[in-house]
Amino acid sequence: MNTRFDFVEGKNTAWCPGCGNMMLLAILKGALEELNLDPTRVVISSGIGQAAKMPQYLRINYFNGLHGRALPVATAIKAANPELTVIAEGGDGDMYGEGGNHFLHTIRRNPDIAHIVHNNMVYGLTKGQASPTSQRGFITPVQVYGVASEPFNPLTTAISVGATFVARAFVGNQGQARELIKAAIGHKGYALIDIFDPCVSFNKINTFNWYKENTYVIDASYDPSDKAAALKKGAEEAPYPLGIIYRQAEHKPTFEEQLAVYEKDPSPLHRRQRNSELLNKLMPSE
Amino acid sequence: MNTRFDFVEGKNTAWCPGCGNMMLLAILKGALEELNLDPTRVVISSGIGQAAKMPQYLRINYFNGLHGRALPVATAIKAANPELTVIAEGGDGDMYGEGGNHFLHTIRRNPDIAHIVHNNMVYGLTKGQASPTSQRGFITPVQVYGVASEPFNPLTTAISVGATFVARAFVGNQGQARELIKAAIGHKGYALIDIFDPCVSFNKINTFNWYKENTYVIDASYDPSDKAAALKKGAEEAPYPLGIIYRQAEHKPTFEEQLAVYEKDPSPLHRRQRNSELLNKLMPSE
Amino acid sequence: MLKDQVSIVLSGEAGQGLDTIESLIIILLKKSGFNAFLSREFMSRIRGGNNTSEIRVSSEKVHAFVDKIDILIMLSPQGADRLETRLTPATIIIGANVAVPAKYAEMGCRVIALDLEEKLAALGGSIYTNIIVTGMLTSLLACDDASAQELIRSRFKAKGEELVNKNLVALQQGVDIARELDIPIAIERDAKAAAKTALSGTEAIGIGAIAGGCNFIASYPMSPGTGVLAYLAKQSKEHGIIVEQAEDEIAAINMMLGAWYAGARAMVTTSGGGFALMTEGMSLAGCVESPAVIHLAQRPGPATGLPTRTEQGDLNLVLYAGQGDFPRVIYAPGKFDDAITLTQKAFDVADQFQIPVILLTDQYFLDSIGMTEQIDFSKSAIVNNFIETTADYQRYALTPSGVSPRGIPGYGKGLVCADSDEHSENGRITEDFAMRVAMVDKRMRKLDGYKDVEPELIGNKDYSTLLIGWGSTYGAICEALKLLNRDDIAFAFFQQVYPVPSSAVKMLEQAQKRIVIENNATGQFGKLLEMETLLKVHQKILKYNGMPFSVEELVERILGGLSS
Amino acid sequence: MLKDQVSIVLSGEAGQGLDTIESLIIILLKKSGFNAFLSREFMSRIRGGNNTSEIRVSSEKVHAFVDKIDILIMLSPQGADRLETRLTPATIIIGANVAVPAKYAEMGCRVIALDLEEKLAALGGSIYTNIIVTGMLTSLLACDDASAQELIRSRFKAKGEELVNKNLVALQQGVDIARELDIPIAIERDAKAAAKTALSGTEAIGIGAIAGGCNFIASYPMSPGTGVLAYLAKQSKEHGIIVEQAEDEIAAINMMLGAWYAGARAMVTTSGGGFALMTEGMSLAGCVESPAVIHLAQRPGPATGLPTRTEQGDLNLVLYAGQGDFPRVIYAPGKFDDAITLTQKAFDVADQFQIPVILLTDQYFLDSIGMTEQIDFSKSAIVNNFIETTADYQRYALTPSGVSPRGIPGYGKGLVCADSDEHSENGRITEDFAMRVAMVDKRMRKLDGYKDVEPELIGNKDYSTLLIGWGSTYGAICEALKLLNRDDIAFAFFQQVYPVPSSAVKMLEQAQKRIVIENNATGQFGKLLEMETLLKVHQKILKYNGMPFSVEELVERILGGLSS
Ligand SMILES: Cc1ncc(C[n+]2csc(CCOP(=O)(O)OP(=O)(O)O)c2C)c(N)n1
Ligand SMILES: Cc1ncc(C[n+]2csc(CCOP(=O)(O)OP(=O)(O)O)c2C)c(N)n1
Ligand code: SF4
Ligand code: SF4
Ligand SMILES: [Mg+2]
Ligand SMILES: [Mg+2]
Repeated sequence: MNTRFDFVEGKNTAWCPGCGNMMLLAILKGALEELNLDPTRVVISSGIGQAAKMPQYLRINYFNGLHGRALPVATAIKAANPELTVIAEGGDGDMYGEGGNHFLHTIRRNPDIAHIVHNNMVYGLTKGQASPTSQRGFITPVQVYGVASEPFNPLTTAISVGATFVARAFVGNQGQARELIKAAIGHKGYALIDIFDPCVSFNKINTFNWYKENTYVIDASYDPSDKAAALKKGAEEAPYPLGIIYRQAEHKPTFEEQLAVYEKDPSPLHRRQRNSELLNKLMPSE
Repeated sequence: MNTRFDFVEGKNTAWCPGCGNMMLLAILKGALEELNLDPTRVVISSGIGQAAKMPQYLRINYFNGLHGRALPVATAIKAANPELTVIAEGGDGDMYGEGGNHFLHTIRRNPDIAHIVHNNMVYGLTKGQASPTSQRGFITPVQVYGVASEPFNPLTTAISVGATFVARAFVGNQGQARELIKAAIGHKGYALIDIFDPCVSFNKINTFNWYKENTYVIDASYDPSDKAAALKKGAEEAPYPLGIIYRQAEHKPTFEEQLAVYEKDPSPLHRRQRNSELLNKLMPSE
Repeated sequence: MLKDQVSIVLSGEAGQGLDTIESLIIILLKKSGFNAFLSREFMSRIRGGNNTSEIRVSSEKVHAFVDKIDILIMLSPQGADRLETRLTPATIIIGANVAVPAKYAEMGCRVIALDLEEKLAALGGSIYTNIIVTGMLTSLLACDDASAQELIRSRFKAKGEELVNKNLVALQQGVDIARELDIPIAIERDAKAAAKTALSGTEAIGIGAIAGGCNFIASYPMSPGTGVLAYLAKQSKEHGIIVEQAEDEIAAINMMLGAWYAGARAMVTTSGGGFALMTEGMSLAGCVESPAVIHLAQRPGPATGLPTRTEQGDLNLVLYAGQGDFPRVIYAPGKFDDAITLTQKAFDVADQFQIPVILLTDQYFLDSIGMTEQIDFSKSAIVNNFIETTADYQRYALTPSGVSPRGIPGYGKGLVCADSDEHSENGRITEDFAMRVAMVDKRMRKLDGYKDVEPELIGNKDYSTLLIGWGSTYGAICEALKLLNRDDIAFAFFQQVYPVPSSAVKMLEQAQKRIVIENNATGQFGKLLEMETLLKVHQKILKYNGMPFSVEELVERILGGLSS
Repeated sequence: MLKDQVSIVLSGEAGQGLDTIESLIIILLKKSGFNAFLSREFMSRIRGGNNTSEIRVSSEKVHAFVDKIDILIMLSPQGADRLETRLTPATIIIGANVAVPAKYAEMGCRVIALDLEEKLAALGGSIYTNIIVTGMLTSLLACDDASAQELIRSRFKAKGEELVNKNLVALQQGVDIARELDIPIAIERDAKAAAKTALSGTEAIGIGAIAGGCNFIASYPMSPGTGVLAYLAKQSKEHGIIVEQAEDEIAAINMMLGAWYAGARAMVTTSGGGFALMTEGMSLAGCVESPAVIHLAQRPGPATGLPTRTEQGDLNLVLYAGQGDFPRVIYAPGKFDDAITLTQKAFDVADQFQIPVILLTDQYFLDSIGMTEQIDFSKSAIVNNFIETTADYQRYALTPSGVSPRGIPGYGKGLVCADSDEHSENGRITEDFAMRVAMVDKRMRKLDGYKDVEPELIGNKDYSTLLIGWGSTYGAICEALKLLNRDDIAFAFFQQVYPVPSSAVKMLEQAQKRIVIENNATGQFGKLLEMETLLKVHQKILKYNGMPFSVEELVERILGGLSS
């Protein structure tokens, strides 16, 4: 499918042949296209990692910043200009490891951004160390006797911290993944979508087939607005549920909606002028 | 009560008269005393803040490090010498704000440490800004129009991330608080105890009386080993439950238990010797 | 008779509300047409301990801390011995309902022990002590009674008529008490003083930021940098500023960069330890070529150090923070009007050259209050340097100046691709060796077009000895120079500490003896000058106990150095 | 006939397994008694792109990268044009089942296009190309056939008999192919080479750490620093090392400090961006007076920069990282045996003086493989500097040396109170001004007792021109110096870059012309020398495109500089 987000120069990606990111690139382009967005009005804030290279291969605005720091950047972009569609994107290491603190506090703020995390259960770019989502026993050049820590569950954590949209996708289920990304972008407020996305080079355990065999699509009868049920659903392991795990029924005020600067004037900061008269009053002579 | 942990020189604390930390000091001393611990074999790793000053007023070993960083320090101390009793202590800003990422990943590691967090819903030492646990609408010199973010719930978050002991105490309920601290220290593995602890100078909303009126002691019939129930219990607000919210029934291997270095030899690192013979083999001549 | 100037020290505990007295008396002094300067030192605690404030009133402009205490007003018995070395037999000590240690009388001081018990009981408690003392100061310093009453009224208005009246009574009691004490002070008024604004260093930075068009601040609280965050929060609605308390300093600097990227004018405020955590973010600003304004309020390190004290120990830190080479500018204002204009300029320079600009202040500077000339900001417009992009926009277009026109997303037809990896002109990752070199060279030449804020030379132009200072030591060195009254000595004051301004070499070369004066342990700026000029600094006058230099101390140490 | 030395370059894609060839051939060369040096450059990707490895074999010791390519073996058609400038008409180009661009033949190169299709099909796939090439190298370089077979056997043993045999066949095919090519190479063997160890810079740091008693490492992966973490992980059980991947670099450095506090000997490994996040932790080490060993593997910045390339751009960063003043030591080894001994020493110095010690390496250094003299570690015992505490133990006892005996918790009767706030001798918070000064002075004088690792002078003692280098440029500068063959030029090599060693001034003073050679954009070490010696550096030879200096390039640029 040709989309207005195709970046021709970047046809040749730095990803390995067969990498899940390639599928995700197509899925994301499709979602953006179907949402009918204007590339010049969308920004991707990404970190560093294979996942975080995503915007390099899109015709889109981006801020490709530091490993782990895409969320604060995205929050500020959306706050400074609420007219933009803002996506934060990166890997499991990027977002849950180095960036774990921002993960918690961005959820608490609830900016209107979509948060796309490529979860390959490994550090791809740095050649195969464990990530926070790596499973117990996973052997790597650093975890030579296997991972000993509890794998991080981004879904239940996000729900516990107050996220109002939490979903899980798998690049092998393209249609659903595209719809979930669309729903996440459409959601008013912070929306997490954790996407299973195999790394063919460094994760020989959690392969495409492994994900295929260890996931299932959530039944249509499931009510994602039931928080207690969502916490249970999100905690399920092998098979992992795919779909919207939690979506709060009521709207929760977003970060931008609560900013005093937009109370009377919705225009983004860059269209505003300093008020010299008010400023002069800060130096009263009496 | 006189205890072997009394630090005479430090009788005069830097805390405000009426500060909850004063009560907590007494409670902690009582708990340590009743556990019959040897002060030279206990270490407190603390951050920076009013809460984090705690070890200054105890006859105890301490590493009073950086704001937000007590947990990695504590983890390493326990790992390097599992014979020590290790406590990490600090405030809600210290542990859930600046130190939020360590909070998540320390739980995943499950070192055998007790984690004591003084929760006064405010930044005391820096004079009254909002903390992650400050309630919506709380007005401060920085949050001039009131806190707009969702308050952080350390209890459900810790459970979601895999903690096996999670408790909430209130300094106004001294007996229970002491018992909970004892239980946390006694627990094999990471144990969180979040303690309501009023700041008389900067939190005029969540006062001693407020906490008193907005908390209740969990009924003895409650089964803390039921995770789903614990997630519900931990999510309760005003009145907040006091007691053990969650305690996993089965033992979960601790960080130290899984370290290869202790497989055959339990002695702490400082009693070991470099093996020159093995070392020479790292430079083979053929 | 105290004629040219007087130094009054208030000594109390944290939580006693010295700041109430301070904030009232400083405005009162200004309204009454006096030059005044107030400096504060306090312990890292919220209640108790011993804090002091020094109020200097002078017929001439004054902007420095002195050791000498003419009048000591004790509001608490705590820590009086800390002040002992600053007392002389001429010192008058007033115990405001506090017993003054006997030894002070023995030292020859005039001791006045006021028993306020009855008065306070009648008024309704010891909190009225502050207003009684304010009344005493009003009278002692010959301030306007009417202005004082006016001030009390507006301060307590919100709390109701009864409280206003009680405080007016307390004020009058203080006035009456002081009148009977017969303490002769006769400072001349300065016609210009009344037209000035009384403000603190913190407020100066805050006003400068708003003047610079700041409309976004993200920060994590850390003394002594938090004040600027609170000031901007207070002004946020009126001036349209987004104020966010970040979860940590890393988030703060990344938010700032995101905000600039999206078209805001953003800053962070912090202290050394917080800035340390921003080190990687500094480098990010360097690579993505983002404007950035960073206020670093120094306090003594290393690590947590002395959280509420003062030092100039973080110059080296900001000079080189961030992996790799990239340009930056560092300002260190010495007086409050400069703090305003330099902060404003910081935004412009950051925006124009797309670089981080750092403002270095310290606890002493921020917590002092002084009189500042008014500024008419309508004369300095904000020029937003971003452009409307065209479809073929390239964020990192190679230009002769090294500066590429800065687009922002959503304004124009182009894409704005900011990249922390090495990139080509369009912002996409590259590993091309030639492009890498071109990008490094581009970034490094950006400052070629920057015009230095040259050092100020104070004193005789025919100097052979040159005192060198930067930042908050300005006032004390100026005053010491005046007292030294020698025409072989001058003072070179650097408010731009990096890059070392172009005229520095000449200024330094002329001197046979170069003396740096710094509030740190190693003479960091002296070292920088030596590196950049290869001219030796002959002597260092350093102080690092957490307190600022006093004027007297400087006079003594400069003289001591000259004779050695 | 290539007699003294030959430079063979392998060119392939990421994921093709060049490292298989590298690791086999380097051991084979060593076993066969050759001096060899292998250096690598690669793109930031896991598959595809173009990576190359240069294998130099020489009759004399060799430790540098050269531009010149005698034999180019292409394993992929990708990126061949990147190498064009390094080819001469004398270059032999072998396409290993890859079409060689026609223009190379036109340039006069001898082009050998090998069609391996059939062989590979028979063997079972293209993965055997690597072993065929290894066989070719075995023959070309006149290595021991038997040793080669032996190596193949042990390498593939675990994968079963069949695979061993197939690989042996592939090896032999390579040997046969090369024999027929008639490429005359006749490097002399070096009797000493066979007794050496072939190891990489990464392994050298790892071995040095274990030699220094390292039993704890916490780090977050970051190229090119991760290798040391992986090396210690591999050795962890045998050598009793706790290895933990931290959630971020901040956790890593705090874990390291916690580990030292509890009696471990700990380190971190990282790169510039990761170190940036450790800045506050550095200051913490300074204040709590903890030993700390930090390995910083440099790569080009700012920010993410060029993640897999090389640079020496983080010297300034480590020099001043951390708020406030406190002492530190920085080493930058230039060859692998020094890397081992300096890393070992880093632990001892850190422990003895209770300071952070930084090891500065870079991608080029770490990823290169060379031959190193064996070291007998039984001769250097570990001295743990902690003491058994008594009941009245004071962690920060003021001593003439500034170093206080270091206790650890749980060993002895005392309490060990480490404090990041300013503290008194027992480690409790203080705001006492005199104690503050005493503690700053104590910390700052600790290095008075430290003995510098003096710079090495290479070349004629009567030099008038002095080349100055540090870290990984060592080998290339040495070789360039030799080629220049002039007795007016010498080379001062600094492996201790900070503090600037005491003998530097003298060494620098003697020269009329001082030339720094640095793999960065601004000449950071040159600046440091100027600051510390006030002696001007006359010229800078800098490179910052992400590649190391080649020997030829240095010769040319040094000569160019001399004539200017
Ligand atoms: C501060 C910092 N630390 C470490 C790195 C090195 N680094 C780059 S990507 C990465 C992890 C990649 O894993 P993940 O985020 O899961 O992305 P993936 O490559 O698997 O898609 C790391 C550790 C860095 N760039 N910056
Ligand atoms: C890196 C860093 N950032 C900020 C600070 C300033 N700081 C000291 S304590 C504190 C917060 C105190 O709040 P909390 O942790 O809740 O402890 P409390 O004082 O309320 O007990 C802050 C922000 C610091 N010391 N270091
Ligand atoms: S290493 Fe893994 S994540 Fe990275 S590009 Fe290759 S397959 Fe994808
Ligand atoms: S400010 Fe609050 S937390 Fe701090 S000592 Fe005072 S009452 Fe306690
Ligand atoms: Mg990953
Ligand atoms: Mg708190």
